[in-house]
Amino acid sequence: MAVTPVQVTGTVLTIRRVDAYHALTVVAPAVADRFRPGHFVTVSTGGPATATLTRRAFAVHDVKPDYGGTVEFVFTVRGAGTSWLAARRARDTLDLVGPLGRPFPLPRDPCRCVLVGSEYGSASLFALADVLQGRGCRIDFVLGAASADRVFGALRARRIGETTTLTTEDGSLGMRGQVADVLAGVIADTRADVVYACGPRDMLRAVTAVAIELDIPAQVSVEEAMACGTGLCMTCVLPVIGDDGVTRMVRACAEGPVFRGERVRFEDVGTIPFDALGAPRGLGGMG
Amino acid sequence: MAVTPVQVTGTVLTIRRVDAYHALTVVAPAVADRFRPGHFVTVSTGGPATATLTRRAFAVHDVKPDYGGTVEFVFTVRGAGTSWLAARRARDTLDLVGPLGRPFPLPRDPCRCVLVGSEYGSASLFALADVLQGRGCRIDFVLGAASADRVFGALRARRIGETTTLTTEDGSLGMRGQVADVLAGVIADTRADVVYACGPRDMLRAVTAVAIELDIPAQVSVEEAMACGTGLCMTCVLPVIGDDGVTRMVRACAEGPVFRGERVRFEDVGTIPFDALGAPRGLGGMG
Amino acid sequence: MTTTGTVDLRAYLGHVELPNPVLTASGCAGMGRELAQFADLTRLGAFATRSITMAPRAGRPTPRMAETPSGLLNSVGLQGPGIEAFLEEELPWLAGHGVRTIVSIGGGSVAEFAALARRLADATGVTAIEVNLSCPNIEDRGRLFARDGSSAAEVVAAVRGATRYDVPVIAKLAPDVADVVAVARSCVDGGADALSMINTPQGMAIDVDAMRPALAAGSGGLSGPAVRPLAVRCVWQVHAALPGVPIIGMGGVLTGRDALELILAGACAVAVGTALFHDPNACPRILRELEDLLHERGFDRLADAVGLAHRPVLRNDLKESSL
Amino acid sequence: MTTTGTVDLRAYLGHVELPNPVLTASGCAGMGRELAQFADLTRLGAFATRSITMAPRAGRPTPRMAETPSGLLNSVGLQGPGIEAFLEEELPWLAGHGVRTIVSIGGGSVAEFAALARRLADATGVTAIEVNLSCPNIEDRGRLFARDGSSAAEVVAAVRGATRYDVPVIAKLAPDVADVVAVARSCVDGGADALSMINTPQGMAIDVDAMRPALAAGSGGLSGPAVRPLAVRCVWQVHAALPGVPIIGMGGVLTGRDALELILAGACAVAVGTALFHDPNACPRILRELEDLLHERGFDRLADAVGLAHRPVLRNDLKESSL
Ligand SMILES: Cc1cc2nc3c(=O)[nH]c(=O)nc-3n(C[C@H](O)[C@H](O)[C@H](O)COP(=O)(O)OP(=O)(O)OC[C@H]3O[C@@H](n4cnc5c(N)ncnc54)[C@H](O)[C@@H]3O)c2cc1C
Ligand SMILES: Cc1cc2nc3c(=O)[nH]c(=O)nc-3n(C[C@H](O)[C@H](O)[C@H](O)COP(=O)(O)OP(=O)(O)OC[C@H]3O[C@@H](n4cnc5c(N)ncnc54)[C@H](O)[C@@H]3O)c2cc1C
Ligand SMILES: Cc1cc2nc3c(=O)[nH]c(=O)nc-3n(C[C@H](O)[C@H](O)[C@H](O)COP(=O)(O)O)c2cc1C
Ligand SMILES: Cc1cc2nc3c(=O)[nH]c(=O)nc-3n(C[C@H](O)[C@H](O)[C@H](O)COP(=O)(O)O)c2cc1C
Ligand code: FES
Ligand code: FES
Repeated sequence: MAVTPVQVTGTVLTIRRVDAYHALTVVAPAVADRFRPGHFVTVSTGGPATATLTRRAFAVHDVKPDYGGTVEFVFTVRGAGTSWLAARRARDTLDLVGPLGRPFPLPRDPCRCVLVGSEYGSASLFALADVLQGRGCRIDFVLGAASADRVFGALRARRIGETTTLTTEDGSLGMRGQVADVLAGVIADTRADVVYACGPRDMLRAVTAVAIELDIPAQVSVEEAMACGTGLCMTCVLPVIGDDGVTRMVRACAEGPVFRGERVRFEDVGTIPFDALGAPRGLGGMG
Repeated sequence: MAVTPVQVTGTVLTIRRVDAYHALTVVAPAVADRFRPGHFVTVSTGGPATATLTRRAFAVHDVKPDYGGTVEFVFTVRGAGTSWLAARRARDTLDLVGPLGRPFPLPRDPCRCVLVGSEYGSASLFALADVLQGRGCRIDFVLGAASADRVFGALRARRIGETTTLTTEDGSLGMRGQVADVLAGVIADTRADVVYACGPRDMLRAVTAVAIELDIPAQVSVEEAMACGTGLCMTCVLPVIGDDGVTRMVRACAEGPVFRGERVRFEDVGTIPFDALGAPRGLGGMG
Repeated sequence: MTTTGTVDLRAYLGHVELPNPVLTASGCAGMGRELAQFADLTRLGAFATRSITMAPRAGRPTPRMAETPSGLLNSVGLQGPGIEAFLEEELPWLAGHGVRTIVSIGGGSVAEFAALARRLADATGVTAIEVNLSCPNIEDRGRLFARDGSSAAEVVAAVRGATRYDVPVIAKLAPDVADVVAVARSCVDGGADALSMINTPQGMAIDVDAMRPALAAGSGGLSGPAVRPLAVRCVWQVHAALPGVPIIGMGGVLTGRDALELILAGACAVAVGTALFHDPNACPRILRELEDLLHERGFDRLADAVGLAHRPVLRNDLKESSL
Repeated sequence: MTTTGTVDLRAYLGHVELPNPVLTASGCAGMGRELAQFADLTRLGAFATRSITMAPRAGRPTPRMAETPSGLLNSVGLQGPGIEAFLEEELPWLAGHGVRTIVSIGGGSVAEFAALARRLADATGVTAIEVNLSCPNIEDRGRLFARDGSSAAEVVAAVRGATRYDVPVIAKLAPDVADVVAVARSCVDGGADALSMINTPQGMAIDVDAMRPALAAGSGGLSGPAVRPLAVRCVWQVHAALPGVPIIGMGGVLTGRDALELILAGACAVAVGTALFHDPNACPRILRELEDLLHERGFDRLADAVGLAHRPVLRNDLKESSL
């Protein structure tokens, strides 16, 4: 199932503003070749002698065959690493590792899919939509954000999707509110078989709740703070219920980032649930 | 005597290769205004979130009136900081502090001056030569380096100086050997009144020895590892004999970098001479 | 007395009120004159001198510094002209310019520390005395006072005894001990009015070209942002154990955010050291940034932010902070 | 057995010969399979497992990591499936792939460490056992074994006693103690065949937006280049005091130069931790760089470089190094 990731030094082809975001395209054939929708990449930031050692993770937005294979991701500037990234220019080089993580699982047979994205989380849905459409699936989009300039990919969604529903918290585009508020209606209208979602944790929790309510599966792509992205460090864990019913602290980067929504114990993220495998008994802590 | 240094964010005007060196010109009117020959500047390297905290010191090569005032320095790539600097491009910004240090003292009356430079040390001699010529002094140059591509400023020296003597250790340009080897001859030929020198420590020591031998003063500009360049940290000290005959550990950045050669105890750099003020007595060390 | 007005930035070291919490760290701001070229020293919360010793000291041989990732190793070795010259030339200059001055002192024995304090007792212009406990105790085979609670307490008691009641005595601690809280407690029991932390932990670098230690002295003190996590941890632990004791936090403060980090951990004032080498204008900039950050977070008074990260975690906060 | 041929890179941990000195650091290389995607594990000097505990452990809550300048704070808390699952699934995989494996163990009491060692005694594929002394001693109010020479020695003695004579026992030390040499000496007296250092000193970061500790656990271990000067200092001090004891140096090694720094200070092997998060190909790269550096400096054998920076300073060297 898992593809083998590679580490490459890619050349930046373009970097451009897209509303509130930056979209960076880098030449990386070996990563593009192995890509499946839902994969992410990590980049090293700060250049040689960097003080920001941990790699930054970004969902892959698009791969294209140009120059042997390019990878594009879309990002928002948050701290030191993304500020540095935003200052890259064409022809600069970038140290890239990928593709990483468990991609979105695909349905065997054609079915009706609602793709839900919030903020830059929408970015990883378009490659998925292409593959799903190739398999004869019907696609409907629900995209949202805090404000109009933070809704990513609305135009492309309108081109691909049967329907596209937009939400903003300030009402500057589409419906006022959050994606989960409109989701039940979309699922009902489209008689959807499955939901795919990518966005902040609270959004994924709400989307999962709607899917559970309407009794369809949700495949959600989580975003947890990651120090390595490659499964080495064990910092990105969250409580997930296994096939055997046992809750384990599993790695978002290796076992995820895509999980079955109902398996993720969203309420308990940030804790060790008392019934998780290896949860502390009593007060003795170690290490 | 001392000018007040300023900290400015300057825009890089040009950066170009000059033989083995890089010459970087930055717009910094407030620094250019205050400049006197022998001053140096320090730059912050690595950008925001840098891991290389200490500023890098460079002798000022030239100031020009363009754009309100520009400052140029010439450097060789050594480690992380200078590698970063070499990757700057026109329109990048640079955090600059200067002018710093004690400049070259100027003779009151016209006299005959030999200016001796080794490697990039030559860079700080040309602004000095201009001022000395303005005061009616005769200028002769002795410039040297390990190899031809590392001799800085030979053409300009030929234009300005009455004579210019070049040396290289590999014999690829001028005489084979070091600047000090030919200095006695040049001083004798030109009947020089004073020597000005800038370069590595061993070269300054040898130049000073020649000047002492021939009984003329030498003004030497030293290069010691500096953590601040502004007199705060006390890391750049070397043993220098004061007017009162007492040896003190004085700061190369604040009391120097230009010293009377015969006052610098070159043999004892890297030690605390037993007769220095405050030298440890016996074995008790502290702090 | 605040800089731009909206937040009450006053900080208190025992009885002494400082107009703002941004100080210089001992040994990192020269004699004052050098820094005065860049920043108005009277706008500092206070200026800390390098550690003053009894006799003149030439310090250690060079190289005295090595850059390390996000850090700096130094082995200056308390170079300075000794207390007499300090009292004759440097302190009067600072006092004459209206600079609030924390005099740091360094000695090799309890008696020497006490003598330094006595010599300072009738000097004008001493806002507080900081006891640099990272000095080797010549009576204990060179073990640092900071590594041994009981001799640290003895030094503090001796200095406290020799110092005027209205001049606070600050004990300066190092992080490379097994239990910084125990040392802090000893110092407070010994009479310290405030604590400052951290002094530099001992580190080392090898020059792989010369294949020798990069510093002539072998090892040196590590400072700069690299050590900030150690400083935050020390401030946090000591504030948790001794919430009533004023703490001057230091170690790798480069920005207002870094200063706020130490304040939220429990420091009531913050000192800036290595950052001054990188940016001689660091102190006023950090103060400005800190004030803005406090203002943005709705604080009227700096004092309300001190130690705030210790407040009990509510389920709600967890959610908030996880966004 | 060297990589590209010109320098004899063999390293020795007691009786065990390793083909080269570049190892992974415990807890930083997963179970092996993850890293094997990038680098051939059989080309490592050795692979160190995360610290294996008796029972399965879920570890600490998240956030478990915070980036700091040139460093990383972590509070993973020894998450793992426990020794039984390790022996059933992980060790056989490593052994089956021909990976030289250093098994790190973590316990809360002397008895637990001993039990872990006994459980490993008849397992195949254990090249050495590393005792993670940065575990809280539940019988001493949670004081870390690494902070207390005598309980560290007890643990080491118990593990040594339960382990086959031909499997070296390595004691892993932490830098945040008053006297690392004293702890090292206790461990060697307790029977340690080798020492590894440094484990992560305790640090902390505050999230100034949430105004809370950045890690759910409060404090965490600081790793990465930020701590390298502490690692070099510990290796230097311990090698000076115990020149015959093999040391595995670790702490902030990112490049061959960093590895050489620890080797010149006295380490005979070097482990790579946090660098693997930054560059999953770090180990083979570092080995290549190290070999080139040794070759450039005229070494035929790695062993000749170990501790070389300790050689007495001659006047001539001083001049050389000042160029
Ligand atoms: C699987 C995955 C996919 C992602 N995809 C995208 C994307 O497509 N577009 C986008 O803009 N962002 C994405 N993120 C978030 C992105 O990784 C962070 O915004 C980025 O790491 C912040 O780095 P910084 O240097 O700007 O912030 P800093 O605050 O300086 O980062 C400090 C440290 O915290 C980590 N960190 C901080 N915020 C986050 C976060 N939200 N998630 C994970 N790690 C964090 C950083 O990686 C770094 O280690 C993704 C995260 C994950 C885990
Ligand atoms: C007064 C003065 C004037 C100088 N003028 C010039 C000049 O005109 N052109 C030029 O190329 N170089 C000059 N230098 C040397 C220059 O400062 C160093 O080459 C530079 O700092 C090396 O930085 P790095 O990051 O490349 O090396 P690194 O080895 O990474 O530097 C590490 C640390 O050591 C210090 N350092 C390393 N080498 C030297 C050195 N030779 N002198 C002082 N500090 C050092 C750095 O400042 C830094 O703090 C001058 C130095 C001084 C003190
Ligand atoms: C060059 C230098 C000299 C120092 N001298 C002293 C000193 O004389 N007395 C003292 O108590 N601390 C001294 N320190 C320690 C600093 O005051 C401060 O505690 C430490 O550097 C951590 O803060 P920073 O990271 O902001 O520099 C010195 C630090 C440096 C870098
Ligand atoms: C995420 C993480 C997990 C770690 N887990 C362990 C562990 O289980 N056992 C152990 O002895 N050390 C552990 N360490 C410490 C490392 O083995 C190493 O001693 C330390 O990180 C310093 O090396 P570095 O700077 O190369 O990472 C861990 C370090 C990190 C960063
Ligand atoms: S980020 Fe390191 S294991 Fe997931
Ligand atoms: S470099 Fe800091 S005092 Fe000279």
